[in-house]
Amino acid sequence: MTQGIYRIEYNRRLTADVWEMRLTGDTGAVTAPGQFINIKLEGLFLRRPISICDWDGEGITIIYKVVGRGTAALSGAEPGQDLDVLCGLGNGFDVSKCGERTVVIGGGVGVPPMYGLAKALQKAGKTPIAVLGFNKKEEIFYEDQFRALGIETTVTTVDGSYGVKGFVTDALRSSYDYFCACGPLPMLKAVYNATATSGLLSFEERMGCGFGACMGCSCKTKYGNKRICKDGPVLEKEEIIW
Amino acid sequence: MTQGIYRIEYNRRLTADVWEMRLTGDTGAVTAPGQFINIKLEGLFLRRPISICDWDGEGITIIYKVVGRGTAALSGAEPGQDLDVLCGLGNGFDVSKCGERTVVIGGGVGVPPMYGLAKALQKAGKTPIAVLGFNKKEEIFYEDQFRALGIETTVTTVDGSYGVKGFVTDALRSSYDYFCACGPLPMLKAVYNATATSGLLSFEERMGCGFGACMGCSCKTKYGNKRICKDGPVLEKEEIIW
Amino acid sequence: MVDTSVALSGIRLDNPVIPASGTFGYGAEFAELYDINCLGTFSFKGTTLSPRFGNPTPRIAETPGGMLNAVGLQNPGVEKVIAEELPRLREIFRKPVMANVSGFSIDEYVQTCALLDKEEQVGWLEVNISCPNVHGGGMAFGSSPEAAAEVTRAVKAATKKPVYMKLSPNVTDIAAVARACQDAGADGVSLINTLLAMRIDLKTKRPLLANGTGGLSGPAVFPVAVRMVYQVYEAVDIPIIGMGGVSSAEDVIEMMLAGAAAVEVGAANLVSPFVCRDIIRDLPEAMKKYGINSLTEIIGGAHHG
Amino acid sequence: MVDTSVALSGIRLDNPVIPASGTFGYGAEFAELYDINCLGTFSFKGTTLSPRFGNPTPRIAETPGGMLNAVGLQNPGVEKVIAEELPRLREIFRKPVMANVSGFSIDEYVQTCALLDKEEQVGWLEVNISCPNVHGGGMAFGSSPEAAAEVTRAVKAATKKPVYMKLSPNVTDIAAVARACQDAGADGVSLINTLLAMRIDLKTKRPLLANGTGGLSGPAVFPVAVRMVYQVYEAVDIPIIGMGGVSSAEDVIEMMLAGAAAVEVGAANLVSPFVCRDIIRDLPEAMKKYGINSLTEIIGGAHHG
Ligand SMILES: Cc1cc2nc3c(=O)[nH]c(=O)nc-3n(C[C@H](O)[C@H](O)[C@H](O)COP(=O)(O)OP(=O)(O)OC[C@H]3O[C@@H](n4cnc5c(N)ncnc54)[C@H](O)[C@@H]3O)c2cc1C
Ligand SMILES: Cc1cc2nc3c(=O)[nH]c(=O)nc-3n(C[C@H](O)[C@H](O)[C@H](O)COP(=O)(O)OP(=O)(O)OC[C@H]3O[C@@H](n4cnc5c(N)ncnc54)[C@H](O)[C@@H]3O)c2cc1C
Ligand SMILES: Cc1cc2nc3c(=O)[nH]c(=O)nc-3n(C[C@H](O)[C@H](O)[C@H](O)COP(=O)(O)O)c2cc1C
Ligand SMILES: Cc1cc2nc3c(=O)[nH]c(=O)nc-3n(C[C@H](O)[C@H](O)[C@H](O)COP(=O)(O)O)c2cc1C
Ligand code: FES
Ligand code: FES
Repeated sequence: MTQGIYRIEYNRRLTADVWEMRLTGDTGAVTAPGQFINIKLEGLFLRRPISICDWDGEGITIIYKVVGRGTAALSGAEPGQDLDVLCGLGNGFDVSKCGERTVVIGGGVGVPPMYGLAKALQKAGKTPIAVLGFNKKEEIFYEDQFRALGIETTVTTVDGSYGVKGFVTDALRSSYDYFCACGPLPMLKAVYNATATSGLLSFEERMGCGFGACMGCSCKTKYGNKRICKDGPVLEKEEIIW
Repeated sequence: MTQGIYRIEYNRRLTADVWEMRLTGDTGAVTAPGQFINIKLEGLFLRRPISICDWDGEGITIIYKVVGRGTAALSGAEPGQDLDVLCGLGNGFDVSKCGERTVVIGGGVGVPPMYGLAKALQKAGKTPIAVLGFNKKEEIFYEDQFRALGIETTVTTVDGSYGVKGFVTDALRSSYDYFCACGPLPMLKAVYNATATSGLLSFEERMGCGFGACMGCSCKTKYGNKRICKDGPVLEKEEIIW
Repeated sequence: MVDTSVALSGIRLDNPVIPASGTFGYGAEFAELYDINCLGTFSFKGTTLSPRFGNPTPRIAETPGGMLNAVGLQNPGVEKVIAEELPRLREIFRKPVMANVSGFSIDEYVQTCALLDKEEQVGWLEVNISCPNVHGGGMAFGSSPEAAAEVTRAVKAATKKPVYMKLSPNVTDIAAVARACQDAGADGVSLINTLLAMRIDLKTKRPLLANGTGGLSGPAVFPVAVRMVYQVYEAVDIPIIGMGGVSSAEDVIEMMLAGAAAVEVGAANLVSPFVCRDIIRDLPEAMKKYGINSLTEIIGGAHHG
Repeated sequence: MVDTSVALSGIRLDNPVIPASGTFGYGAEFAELYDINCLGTFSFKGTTLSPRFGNPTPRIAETPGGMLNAVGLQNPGVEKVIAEELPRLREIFRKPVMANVSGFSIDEYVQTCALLDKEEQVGWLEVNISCPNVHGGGMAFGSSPEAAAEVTRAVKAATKKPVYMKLSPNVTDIAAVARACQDAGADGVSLINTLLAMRIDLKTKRPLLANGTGGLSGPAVFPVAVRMVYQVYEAVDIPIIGMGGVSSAEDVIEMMLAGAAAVEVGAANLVSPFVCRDIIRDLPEAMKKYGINSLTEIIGGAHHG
């Protein structure tokens, strides 16, 4: 983990309430897709954790949904502005555990980390496929970016206004040998139940620190107590107690 | 009093720690020189009271010294930035009470309101004279602006590095028929004791609201209890209990 | 159409928003800014039997997310309030007002309340047994259930108006004090007053306030206030007026979910003079956002289910 | 050259800056970030006789100028701390560490302290009788002078290490509790623990924390902490470790002027992981700014003159 000042390169709206932001700064601490950053915002005490969607030597892309004061403030930030960020938090997805044909499953703002993961899987010589779930057509983002990677991509919408009608689990048709998932808890549970293979799931929890110091985000697993922020956010399917 | 958003037109350093800021916005609530504004700053709870140095139909000039977190933040504010301001606070100097040859006495950051007062006295057809006190040459500001009004202006410095050596009271030589003073408490006391005429003195106090609601700034006078923020900051020499 | 009205001891308020005692004077300063008849009501400056200048200055200090005050109950005394302030108030406010009363002995509380009892304009008495800024009185009464009950009983015997006892947060068990007030006949309780606090001036190396300590209020205390309202709601059946750090329509809703039947807004008035008007304006939209049709229905809502 | 060193019960600290229990784990997370040997010492995560998972999540909430936590003393239990954490700590920290201990009965406190008493690396025991986040223990001991004295006496009998009793701010008279601890043999007192507080989620209309209430800490509580340290300083002659909202070198100085012999930094570590290192770096300049040559000399400075 590092603490640093990151400059906003752009901050643009993807859908009604989802934004994409590019931050320029040191990415040396990023070691795996699915890690996250923790952002300090003026006037708010706790930092706000947001997954790394994509990164390179110069900076980081994040995608966030406006849900409260912090994300609202973030959406109002201007290019050129500096943000105090803790970077490279969490374990992230272990690409070496993934199969040749891993399905990456994202739901809503669980989609962003799947993009960086898909790229990392390709880089490791694997052939990921993607299932991206949204509520409705207007809320879809990043489908084109996944397709641009040359990845087989299925989009689901709950109301059927685009792609496959239903949930991500309704689109797990192609054969796959491993899965990685990030999204709301009900989605993770459904994926957990619908998948036959091993896999990795990324969790959310309210955080005090984001780097393992406060025990604010603990959960019980079959392998013992874990801190979502440091020992997670990615857990193995086999260790989850459901 | 009005609450409004004011845009910073410029914010420039006058001396090592004194700044001049011009704010554009509604000045309809300003009724007299010596009134003040109360500025909201991000991350600080209480507003910061600063005297109006000068004003016209388009905006306000203030001069402030950096002494703590609020004034430090103010000095970092950029042109184009907006400030939430309560405008037109306090009674200000009653020009109609002043004599034909009123000496306006300012000490340090007590100088700014004297500038607006001098202009108002001239506008009312009177011939003010000015005594401006500073610690040393490097801390002097606004001497030229007073002279540009065509006003007889004496500058004092405690260390004698410029103008008359000593305190403002050492420069009360020209004849005058009334005085108005603003500056640190010891200066006000000295002026109170050194002057033979009637006069008006402007006071400072730590404020909760700045508009008379909280009783945070009360003082006892011969005319009864007064709130520095609403019944002051300007008091008559005759009512002061010293 | 959402319903923002609530009731306090049989008197209907258009909305639960009440400027808190000591931050709204006797209304005049705010009536210059907006029509204060939009308020549910307001609680006027803490009034005592005799006139008081209060503490020496500085009386105010800034703190992270809040402020300290050590005004020390400056007020013109109950007789002048009745003779001068209330007639002036009649011109600007046509609703029943909440009369905030302080004292240094039970007898003083009783005499002051008895005088205010005769004033038609007074809807409720809010009896402050929790002021941390005056020595030898105020907070001491609010620090033990027995003393609080004693004041309550004495005041109740002196007035027919509904009596709300204003409680101190500087206690181990505020619910016990509230229960004692209820058992002694209080019609309601008001909480919280300020938290006893201090700042030290690094330049002088002495306490910043002339009084040494002062009372902390503002957003910083909000979660403490919510907790105390929540605890008191479980302990009593009389209405609770909740306060402490409230600055937005959302805060009002949170306080009511905790158990407040109405909500006072204090320090926020000092830095945002239009805040109460704005909260009242924002309430209907905030209610819609959270699926609330009637504010009365959500009182104590966080306890159910 | 200014002198930042202070002493706690005969053990010299290079500076008064001590990360507070529960915000610094057993040091490992921060040792990855900077050399933690720059610290005066640190107080490790509240340790109990048996391992504890603590409360269900959510355990954390944001508040204006601060945060709530209801971790509920998650820790691996004293035996594992001694067997695994202390040997690991030896690799990264060569100073005496402060062992923070909690319990649910006097017997538990005693057993845990007796085990830690044997550890050379432990410089002081900080006995937490003030955790608001566990039921049937913790805070109850800190809520009355008698109970606090009882724990103190029992623990003192079980250890030769200096014992600092960590006090709860959720009491009417913290000075009385501190005095009772002193009279029962405590070598010092630590204050404040968190203020009992609550947030309610407007969406679910239920308390935000799974535990209902949580403990408020961070800058919001700073002036309450300063006041309590000031009051306790007048009541006792043993050293006080002051804490609550400290986030800067200036805050450290203010706490020491109020009466603290050393200062803990809690919540600030969570949002600014380098804050303790930075405070230690900034202290000499801040001391010069306010004309302070030796920190030891300013302890309780606000009381004189
Ligand atoms: C590891 C991790 C990765 C995340 N990645 C993303 C992402 O890529 N894109 C995205 O849109 N969101 C992501 N989230 C959720 C995001 O952190 C919250 O939406 C955000 O913190 C809300 O802040 P707010 O101030 O707008 O909301 P408020 O509700 O005002 O926040 C109040 C407090 O609750 C916390 N909080 C609220 N919702 C959540 C939540 N769902 N999870 C954790 N804490 C929460 C906030 O951090 C803050 O401390 C992630 C969360 C975690 C834990
Ligand atoms: C009516 C009035 C007019 C003023 N006009 C000017 C002016 O024209 N130029 C100028 O430089 N200064 C002026 N001051 C003083 C100015 O208000 C303070 O210097 C400023 O508030 C300090 O804020 P800070 O955050 O930098 O300092 P901090 O010390 O961090 O402030 C902490 C708190 O103390 C208050 N405070 C600190 N010093 C003073 C003070 N001297 N008077 C009142 N409150 C104080 C602050 O407002 C704040 O609430 C005036 C004060 C008053 C009351
Ligand atoms: C400047 C000031 C003066 C106050 N005076 C009184 C008072 O006279 N009587 C009283 O009962 N409470 C008084 N209070 C307490 C408030 O009414 C309220 O209980 C407290 O400030 C908490 O609310 P807040 O956080 O919204 O300010 C005063 C508070 C402030 C800030
Ligand atoms: C996440 C968290 C966990 C805590 N755990 C403990 C603990 O285990 N033992 C203890 O004595 N205090 C604990 N505390 C209290 C702190 O040590 C400290 O007393 C309090 O937070 C006030 O300091 P602060 O405002 O600097 O955080 C905890 C505080 C926080 C924020
Ligand atoms: S958030 Fe602090 S340990 Fe995970
Ligand atoms: S500052 Fe509030 S009355 Fe003067």
